[in-house]
Parts: sequence; C-alpha cells; structure tokens
Amino acid sequence: MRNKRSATIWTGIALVVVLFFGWLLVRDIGLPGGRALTTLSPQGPKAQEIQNLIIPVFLVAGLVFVLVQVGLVWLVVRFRRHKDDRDGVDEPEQVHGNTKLEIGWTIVPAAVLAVLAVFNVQTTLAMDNADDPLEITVIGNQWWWEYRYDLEGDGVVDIITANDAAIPVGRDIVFKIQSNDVIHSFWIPALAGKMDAVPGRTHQRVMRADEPGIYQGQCTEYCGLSHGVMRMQVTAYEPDDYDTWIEAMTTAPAQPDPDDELAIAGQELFVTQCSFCHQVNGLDPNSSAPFEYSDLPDPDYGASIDIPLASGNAPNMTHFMMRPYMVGGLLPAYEGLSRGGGGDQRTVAEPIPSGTPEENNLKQWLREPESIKPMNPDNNQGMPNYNLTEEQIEQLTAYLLTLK
Amino acid sequence: MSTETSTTKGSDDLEHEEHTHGGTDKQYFQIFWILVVLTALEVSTEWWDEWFGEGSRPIAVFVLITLMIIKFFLVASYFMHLKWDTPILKRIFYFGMIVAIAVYLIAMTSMNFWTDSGTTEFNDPPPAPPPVEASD
Amino acid sequence: MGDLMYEEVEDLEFPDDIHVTSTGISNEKLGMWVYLASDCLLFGGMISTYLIYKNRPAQIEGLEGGDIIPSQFFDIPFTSMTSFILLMSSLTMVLSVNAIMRGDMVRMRLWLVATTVLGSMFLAGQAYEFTIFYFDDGLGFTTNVATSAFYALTGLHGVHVLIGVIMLLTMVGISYRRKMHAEAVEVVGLYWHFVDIVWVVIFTVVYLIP
Amino acid sequence: MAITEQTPLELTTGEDRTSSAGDPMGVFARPRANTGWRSWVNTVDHKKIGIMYGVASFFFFLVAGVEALMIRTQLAVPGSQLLSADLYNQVFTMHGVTMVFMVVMPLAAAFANYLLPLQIGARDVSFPRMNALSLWIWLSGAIFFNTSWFLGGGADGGWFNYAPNASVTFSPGFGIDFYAIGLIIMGIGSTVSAVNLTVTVLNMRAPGMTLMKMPVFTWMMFITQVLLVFALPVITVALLLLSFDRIFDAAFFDASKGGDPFLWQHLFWIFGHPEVYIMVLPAFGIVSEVIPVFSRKPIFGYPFMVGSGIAIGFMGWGVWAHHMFASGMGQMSILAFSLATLFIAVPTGVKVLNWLATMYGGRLRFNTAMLFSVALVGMFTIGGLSGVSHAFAPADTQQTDTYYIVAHFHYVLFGGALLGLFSGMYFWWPKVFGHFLGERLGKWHFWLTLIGFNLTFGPQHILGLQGMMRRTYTYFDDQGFSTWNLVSTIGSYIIAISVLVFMWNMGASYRKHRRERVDPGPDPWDARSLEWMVPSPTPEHNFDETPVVEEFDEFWHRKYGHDENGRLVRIAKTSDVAQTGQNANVHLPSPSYWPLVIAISMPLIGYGLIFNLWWAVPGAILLIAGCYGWVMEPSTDPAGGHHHDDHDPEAGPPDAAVAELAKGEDLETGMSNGTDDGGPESSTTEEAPVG
Repeated sequence: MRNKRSATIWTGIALVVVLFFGWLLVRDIGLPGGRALTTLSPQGPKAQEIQNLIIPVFLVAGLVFVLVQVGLVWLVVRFRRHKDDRDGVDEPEQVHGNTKLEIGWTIVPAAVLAVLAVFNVQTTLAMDNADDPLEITVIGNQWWWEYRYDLEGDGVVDIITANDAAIPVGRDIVFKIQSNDVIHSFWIPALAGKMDAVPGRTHQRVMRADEPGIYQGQCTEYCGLSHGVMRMQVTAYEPDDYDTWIEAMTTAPAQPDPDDELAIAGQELFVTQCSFCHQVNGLDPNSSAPFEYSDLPDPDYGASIDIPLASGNAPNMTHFMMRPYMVGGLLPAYEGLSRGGGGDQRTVAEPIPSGTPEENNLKQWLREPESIKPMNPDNNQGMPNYNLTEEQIEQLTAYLLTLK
Repeated sequence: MSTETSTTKGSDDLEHEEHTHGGTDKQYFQIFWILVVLTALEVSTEWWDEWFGEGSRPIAVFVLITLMIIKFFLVASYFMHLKWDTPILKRIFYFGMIVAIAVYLIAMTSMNFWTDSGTTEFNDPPPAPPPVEASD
Repeated sequence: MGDLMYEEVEDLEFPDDIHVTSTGISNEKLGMWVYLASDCLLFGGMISTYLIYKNRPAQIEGLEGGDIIPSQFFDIPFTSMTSFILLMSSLTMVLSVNAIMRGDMVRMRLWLVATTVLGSMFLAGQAYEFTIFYFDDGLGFTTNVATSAFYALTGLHGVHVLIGVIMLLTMVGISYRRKMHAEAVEVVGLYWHFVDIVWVVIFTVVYLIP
Repeated sequence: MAITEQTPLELTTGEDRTSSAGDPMGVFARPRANTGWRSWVNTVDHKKIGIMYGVASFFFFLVAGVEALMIRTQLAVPGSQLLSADLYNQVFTMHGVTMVFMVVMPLAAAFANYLLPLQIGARDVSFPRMNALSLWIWLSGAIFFNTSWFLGGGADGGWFNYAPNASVTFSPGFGIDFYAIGLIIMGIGSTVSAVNLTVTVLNMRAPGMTLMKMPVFTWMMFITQVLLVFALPVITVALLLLSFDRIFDAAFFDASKGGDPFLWQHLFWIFGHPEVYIMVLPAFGIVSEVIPVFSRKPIFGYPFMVGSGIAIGFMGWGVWAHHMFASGMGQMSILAFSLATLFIAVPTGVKVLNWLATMYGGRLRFNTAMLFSVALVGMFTIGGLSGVSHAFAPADTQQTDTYYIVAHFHYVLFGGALLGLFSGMYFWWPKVFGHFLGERLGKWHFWLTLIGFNLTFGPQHILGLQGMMRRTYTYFDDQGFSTWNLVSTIGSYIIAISVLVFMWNMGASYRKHRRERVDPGPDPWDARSLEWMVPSPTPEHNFDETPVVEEFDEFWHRKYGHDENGRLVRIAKTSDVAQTGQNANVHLPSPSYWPLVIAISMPLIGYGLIFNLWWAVPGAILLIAGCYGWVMEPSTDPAGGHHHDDHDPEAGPPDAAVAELAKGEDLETGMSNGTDDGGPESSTTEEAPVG
C-alpha cells in the first residue's frame, strides 16, 4: 500500500517534469525571432500546409509520450519490490498475456495512424500544386547556388544570378532544381520543404511567399567540405519592386567611372584574373579595353573555359552588388545584415540595395578565401587564393562595388 | 551428421521417406531433355521477328519470362532436390528469392524503369569531370 | 517464416540419438541454402543495375560512349551454346551426386570431372565473348554505364562459376585422399546448380530480352 | 555416425598419437593450446569468440566515443575553429560508420555468439570454425577501415556515403576506398556469422525446444540474423559498384555518363533500413529477457512479442525509401513508402506496451540491468514517436537532414540499442565472467548515462526544428543555435564520464573478484532461460548433458510450479536443477588457426586494391593457402588422436558428446564447399559460403 501512495506522488512529479520540459521545448521552437531557419514559423502556403499536418501529429505523439513516460514512472514506483518480500512466497500473479488486450493495442494505434495517413496523403499530393507559376532554374554547385531566369519562356536565359533568388510576393514559384556536381538540397524552411538537387535530374519544389522579405536557406544534403556553410536566400519583393529588380538585372551594368582609376584597374584585373571562372556578361578573358558589357548572360560560359572544373562554373558577377549576401550566401554584402541571417530581416528587401557595402568582408574574401569558407581549389572545388597584393585587392573591390 | 549416408543411423529411421533424395539417373535425363527443349524454344524467339513480324515481340517477352520461370523451378526442384527435401529449405530459398524480386522491382519502379528506361528529365550533362590524377 | 519447421520439430519428439539436428537437415546443407538465398539478393542487385542501365547511354544525347550498348553485339547462337553447356554441367553434377549416393566413387569422380570440364568450357566461352566485345566491338569496361554493368554482372557470375570449378576440382582431389560424404558432394552441387539457375535468369533477361 | 565402443575420454588421451607423424597432412595438424593468448587466437569456442567480439567492439566504442566528443566539442560554441571542416567531415563519418558497423552490430554479435547456443541448449554454434572466421574477418576489416586515419585520412562522405560525392572526382583521398573495401570485408564476416547463427538456431536446438519455446532474445537474434543474411548482399552490390567506380574508373554513379546517383541511394537504403532493425532488435531481445526476470513474471504476450518482431523484420524491407523523401523520387513512391512507414510503428508500439504489461503487477527489483532496460522502454519510445513524425513525407521534407533526425536516431540507437546492450552486460556479466559488476558504480553509470544521454540528444530535437542542419561543421552565433548546442556538448561529456565509470566498474569488480572469489552460482538472478542452468562462468562444454525442453522458460518451470490456487511456488532448489559443469567427457571441437590466416589475407588484398595491386599478391596467396589449410585440416583432434577420415565417422563418443563430435565433422563437409569460396583474390568481394 505504501507503493500506491508514493506511486501517485511520483507520477505527479513525473507529469510535472515532463510537462515542464515539453513547455520548454514548445516555448523555444515557438520563437522565430533570431532563428532564420526555423521550420515552425511558416511564411508561405506550402510551409503552412506542412505545419498543419505536423502539429496534430506532434500533439498525438506528445500525448503518447506523456502517457508512456508517466505510466512508466507509475509502474516503477507502484510495483517495486519491498524489502520484506520473500521470493517464492510473495510472488506476483503469473500473467502470460491477454489476447484481447493485445489485439486492442495493435488495432487502436493502427486506426489512429490510418486517420493521420489520410491527411498525409492529402498534404503530399498538394505539395506540387502550382497556379500560374513562375519557373526559376536552380543549379547546385560546390558550394553555391545558381539561379537562371527565362522570363519569356523562349529558351533564352535572361538572368543568371547566384545564391540570392528574387521572387515576387504572392505568386507560385516553381524551382527547377538541378545540380552540376554532387547532390545538394535546396531548402527555404519558411517557404517549403527541402528538395535534393541531383546531377542528371531535374526536380521541382513549389513555394510562395506571402510577405516580402529575405528568407534564409541552407543546403541540407551533405555535399563535401563546405556543406556546413552553403547558404542561400530567397528574397521576396512586392510585384512592383520585383519588376524593378528584373529591369535592373536585364540591363548591362554601367561602366566604371573613367575617373575612378582604382575601379578601372580593378576591371582590368578582373578580366585577366577572375574572368576565367566568373562571368560578367559580355566580358571574357580574351576581351580587351574598352570593355563592353552585355545585357544577356552566356549560359555556357563555364563550358567554354579550358579549365577542368569539378564543380562547374563560378557565380555570375554581373550584378554582384544587387545581392544582399555574397560568398555563397554566407557574408552580408551590406551593413545591417547579419552573417547568420539572424534577427527578423524580412523587412530588408530593397530591389536595388542602397545601404553601405561591407567592403571588409569582400576584401577579406579576396585576401584569404579559405579563411571564410573551407575549399579545395587544388581539386577545382572552390576559389583559389591568388595571393593578391593589398593594392590589387583595393582595385578589385572598387571595381566589384560598381557592379550593380 | 544426420546425413543420409548409410552410416547415419539416427536420421535413417527418422526421415527416410521425405529425405530419400532425388530421382533416378533416368529421371534426371528426362528433366535435362525438357530443359534443352525449353532452351531451344527460348533461343528461337530471337527469330520470331522475322517469322511472325514485329508484333510478336511482346508475346516473345512473355514466353521468355514464362520459360525462364519454368526452367528455374525445374532445376531448383529436381536437380537441387527441393522437391524431395524438407520444406524448410524451400521456404528459406524462396523467401530470399521473393524478397529479392520484390525489393528490386520496387526500386526499379521507383527509378521509373518501366516508363522510360530509368531516365527522368535529364538536364544537360554537366561539364566533363577533370582527368583524375589525385588518386590512382 | 515464423512457423518454419515448427511441425518438423514436433515430429521429432525426443529422438534417442540427439545428434540429429532439430530440422533433420544437416548444418552444411541448411547453411548452403541460407547462403544461396542470400546470394539471390546479390545477383538481384546486379541484374537490376544492368536492367536500369542497359539502354541508358544511348537514350541521352551527348554522353561519352553514349550510342554503344552491349546488347547490339550479342551473339545469340554462341551464347546459347555456352548456356547449353552450363545446363549440361548441371546434369553431370546431379549424376555425380547420384553416383556417390550409390557409393560409386569412380562414377562420381568421372561425373565431377565432366562437370568441371563443362564449367571450364563455359568460362572459356565467356572469356572468348569478352575478348570479341572488347577488341572487335570496342566495348570496354569503362566505355559507359551499360557496358560496365554488363561486365560487372556477367563477371560476377563468371567468378561464381570459377569458384565452383575450383570447388569441384578440390572435391575430386579430396576424393583420392578420403572417403567422401555424399552430402559434401550434394552441397557443392547445390552451389553449382544455383550458379546455373542464375545463368538461366541472366541468359533470358540480359541476352534474349533486348 | 556410428557409435563405437570408444569413449571420448579414450579419444582425448590420444591413444593413437603416434600416427600424427605418419599423417600425410601433418602440416595441417590442429593447434592445441588451451591457455595463454594462443588459446584465444586459435579458439573456435563460441564463448571465447563472443567475449572477443565484446572486447573489440568496446574498444571501437571508445574510438567512436572520442570521435563523438570531437564533434560535440567543435559544436559547443558557434564558429569554433577546433577542427577544420575537412577533419570534421572525416570525424563524423568515421563516428557513424564505427558506431554502426564496429560497435552496435558486433556488440550484438557478442551477445548472440555467447548466448544463442546456451539459450537453445546447444554445445556450440553449428560451424565453430566459421564462427572464428567471422570474428577475425570482421576484426581485420574494422582495423583495416580505421587504419585509414594513418594513411591519408578517414572517409569523408557521411556514413551513407551518397554518390557522386563519394566519387574520386569529389573525394580524391583514400578514405572512401577504405570505406568501400572495409565494409565489404566486414560484410563478408557478418554474412558468415549470420549464416552460421541462422543455421544454429534452426538446427541446434535442444530436444523439445520448438521455435515457439525459444526465449525472446533468441527469437530477436534469429530475426536479426535472417535480416543480415538478406540485407548484406545488397550493400555489397552497392559497395562493389562504388569500388568499380573509384578503383577501375567505371561510372555507375556518374550522371555525365548516364549513371544514376539514385541507384546508390536505393541500394544503400534497401540495406540501410533493415540495418536499423538489425541494430535494435537484439536490444529488444535483451530487454525482453531482463524485464521478466526482475519482474518475476513471464513476458507478457509471448506470441505477440515474437510476432511483432517478425513483423518488424518483414516490414523493414518495405520502407527503405523513407530516407529519400526529399531526394526527388516520384510522388507515388513517396506516398507508398510514407504509408508503409507509418504502419511499421504498430508492431514497435506493441512491444513497448507488452513490456509495460510485463511490469504491471510484477515485483520489480531495480538493479542496474533492470534500470537500463526500463530506461530503454522510455527512451526508445521517444525515438519511436519522433520516427512517426517523419513518416509523414511532407513533414519529413522539413525535418530530414536536420538535427531532429540526429536526435531521432540517437534515441533509437543509443536509447534503444546501447541501453539494451548495457543492460545485457550487467545481466549476463556473472554468467560470462563469474562475478558481478558492482551495483553501486553500476547505478552511477546508469544515472550518468541517462542524464547525459538526454542532455545530449534531447536538445537536438529543438535544434533540428529550429533548422540546424546535420553534418555541419559549424554554425554562427546569430543563428540562435548556441544555447542548446552547449547543453548538448555538456551532456556528451557526462556520457563520457559515465563510460569511464563503467570502465572503472569493470576493473574494480574484477579486482574485487581477484581478492575474494564469490561464486555467483549458476543462477544469481533467479532467472528463466537455459543459460542459467550451467555454472558461472560457463564451462567450456556448456551443458553436462543436453537439457530436454518441455516448456517456454524451461529453467524457471523446473524451479517453480503452481499450488492448487494457481499461486507460484518453488518446487525445486536451484542447486538441484542446475548443472555442475563437472562432466569432462565432452568432446569439443578443436581449435584452428586457419580462420585467422584467411582473415589476415583480406586487408592485405584491400591495401593492394587501394595502393598497388601487387601488394594484393601476398594476400591472395595467403587466402588460397588459408582456404586449403582449412580443408585439409583434420577434423577434430590435434595430434591426430583418432586419425580416421573426418568424413568417415567411424569413431564417435556416445550420448551427449555425440553432438559435439558431429559438429567437428560438419566442419569437414562444410569446409569442402567453404574453402573454395575464398579462392582467388577477386572472389573476396562477394560473400561466398565460407565453410
């Protein structure tokens, strides 16, 4: 009888403890602020549907969890052996089983799961629905993402950009996901689930943003050395802003100011040093001053280069400073953005950024790329360190900052 | 142990009927000739296109699969003694076979084998990988 | 497989001779069958790999070695011949088992040698086929995925045959030194027949169904 | 085998010793050391092999544990520079592979080897030499795999090693070659062991022990072995294709040549999912032994326990692609696998409820073994529930490859498998070593493990849902992952301390045992199954005479009966029903060194394939020599005690010993087919029936 009372007490304590930790968990995951990648703060319909599916599942699972843990504690306390129990005398009843009970607890969970399975089917089938979608091709590379926009659907690639995809608010977007080297996974948790980018295949993921803002993402399929810092962003603009962005991206960038000697020198340096891998529309290693930009990117740029690339091409730099982030979505390109994407940045979404560039980030990247992102340029994975002088870094930076 | 040789006393009395192995040489020859005929039939499908026209292709595939299964079971049942041995062996072996068939058919289906020979939409092949020197 | 040999065990009751195994089957034979069941999944994997890849390079433009597929070059009459030889070796194998079960060591040895010879002929045929593919038709192991899968599958089978041949030869050798257990021959025979039925499947699925 | 007038005693005295000189196969005489390291190296005794499995896998447990600490230390604070990304990737890959293939699987194999024959009332496994072979092959493969640390770095592709990241192009080091070949070698060992144990359970049961009278542990182990038999060839195919890609320039997974990375994923997970059950079912078996003993009640719903085990094993074959919900398979595939996955939760749930029902109404005695088992029930439930939550495919696209998954499978594999294995260690320690593990330190061990484990992996649920991805070498302070990561790291160090406590416990209890020997007796826990019938530690010949089984929980029923009211009463003293281990007249299988020879050849061939094919030559020669040595070796006694042809059983001891001798002979015939499988070096790559 002692057992009975202490069983109640301890079960109560267990219940409190379990509920406390449950609350801790729920409280913590319920705070989107500062957690740009959280899966539980959906911002678009697809992510919302997933949320609607998983919350009941979590509730059912939570109930079972509480029942089992609390029940276990109750059993442990209630039926523990007394010191004065004698073996062979105070023996429990030898129960071998109870078929009805066992069939019951086979069927009941199965039935509960069957009900949940219906919602599972519905949600799964709804994931690919898209209404008048905008198609954007995403290509995974070690360790950055390329986006290609074919605006008229005529097979001509109009915009090539990297790491930061711009989308209009309120429209379904179909991301056509491909890979150039290994398997990556494209994931913007606030907007939709992830989808692998598999070489040789094209997969799709539908998403829509309901509010403008920068949505953070992360490659989630292990893809080698720098997998951990392979980031991406999707920036959602109001439709007008989006048109502005398109306009800017489909125009060739302005030439550097002829008085800006630094930038002019940087441009030259870029052509001789960088343009083997990085495309600025119209420039190539064989071109010479006066340089001419083009308003159309060359989608085969990488293929024409005579360097064997394990990881395909390098990011298109034509409108480099249009992107809020650089270096594979890792470093902020403008002040006020955070490196980890923390904070509520969904308000920062200007079609043409006007903030103060983070020059130091860029310079550090040019000086020692491997200090920011682990790479293996010897195996053509990632950007080599060209041992640029400080002067050259100044020049290149000045030039790159003009690319808007 | 427990082998069916004459020295094995125990097993002899115990399982003599079900454990008496196999057929006679003559039976095996008969099975063999059946197998030969079936194989000949199988090989003949190679020319069915010429004889019966293109339309016979699906039938030929069906016939081939059927003959293959028959041959498989003939060899397994007679030459491998499954017909005579205790059913445990049959169950183990066919269990493995069925698992193999089921699992791989599902995998192949999932890889779109039946619809377009395994390819989904292929995007442009990526640039050729570099000649590899790093490791031999 | 829950009830596997439930009933058999009941039948046994309590045999006075306790060395009788629970199922009444010797360990070696049961072990061999378990292994063969496992091998089904090995060959199943290889065959599916080949099936998935067999036409693939030809269907995708611009792939290196893309328009070559092994099935263009199959010489059906020749392969039928080697298949027939392997089938025949199954017959000689089973005759050998029958011989030793009668206690006829001489015939057993004879049929074993015959099996070995037929198995070697099959291997020789396969080697010949490979050389034709390689030198005349330009099908290298690394030409494309279809050829790789073809060589991997038939090569794996060939290795099995080779191991079988070695086993049979060892068997013949041992038979001069020791008395043979009929079951030892039978167990090796099981392996040999399995290799044969795998070829029955490969011959149909790979060679005859294009 | 005919029974002659010779007794086994006469045989072992070596009445015919002179003949060994004249034996034409004298070079193949069997080793005879009974003591010292030789007796371990040559042994074919399932108990010694089990212990060696345990020791070796505990060593690798420490290795993998250090790797785990490196991972957690790196992730303790944001932006840590402790490990480079490259090293980190190697460390987590090696941690995963080591834990799966070199800790949990072989630790379960240790229990299986030691206990299966005892629980079914057998003298040994069906193929004792093959048993030794499987141990040594596994061990040489494991060592081979881990030497990659010293030969250019470990594998860095993740334990799942997805193509094409595993190709030479993207991983030019040797690590993944070691992964592929090492796993093939270990796979051969595991296949040998699985075939052996499957046959053992089917064939070697004591008279009267029908399948439905076998202990639950034996059942779960049996299902595990059957799963292994069918799952290992699938990974072997995948690894062969990978090796062809890496070593011989094939392109099975190279999309630019038409290869398909999905093929790897399918093959890997067809193996990989049953593998999960291979790792966790043994622990379920252990718990199903421990809970009834310390509840003093029979297992609740034995047929349901067995049936759900079979159902789990069977359904485990139809759910593999739930690891691929985000990989871009077609929607129909996703749906089918998602639904199948949901319902595999049912038999698992049945098990949990049956354990609870076993405890209900019992008289629970909480020593360390029981504590670990009860903890397993609670912790595994958490893992199971989080598992259900990603059976929902759309939800899984949010959760997969985040720390939520990491938390999930650690709750399954640590909270399930490892807690169960610890429980088994405390439970069977007296049976194996003849002394108890200390209870006081054991309780410390338990509580530290439980707290550390929950601190480590509990927060990872939260981290995962917050979006922290798996396999990341770092994170940033403004991502909001810092707090829980620190907690997790602290937890991992508590686990480390608990392992130290456990090691201290092992040492301390051994020293105590050395000081004053206290015989735990054959049946220290008043337990239920046959292994408790023999003295502790188990004598070399296991049973003096083979028990004849009439009921499930045979040993218990020999001790206890029911009075007229149906109450449990003791009907016999343990000392009356237990055996004394005094029967010296049992003929045991002779030791052999050929398993070791064959096993050593495999890594040599592996190094040859990786570095220079010529190096494979000595390996191949050793392999062939080993195989022929195996065949030629006389079947039983060293010194050619009875130099009858092994195939010709003219001499055989009567009674109980017959089975033993019979086994010796099995080897003979088994060997003739097994031999050959080793054959030429090329054949190492596929598992052949090593005799």
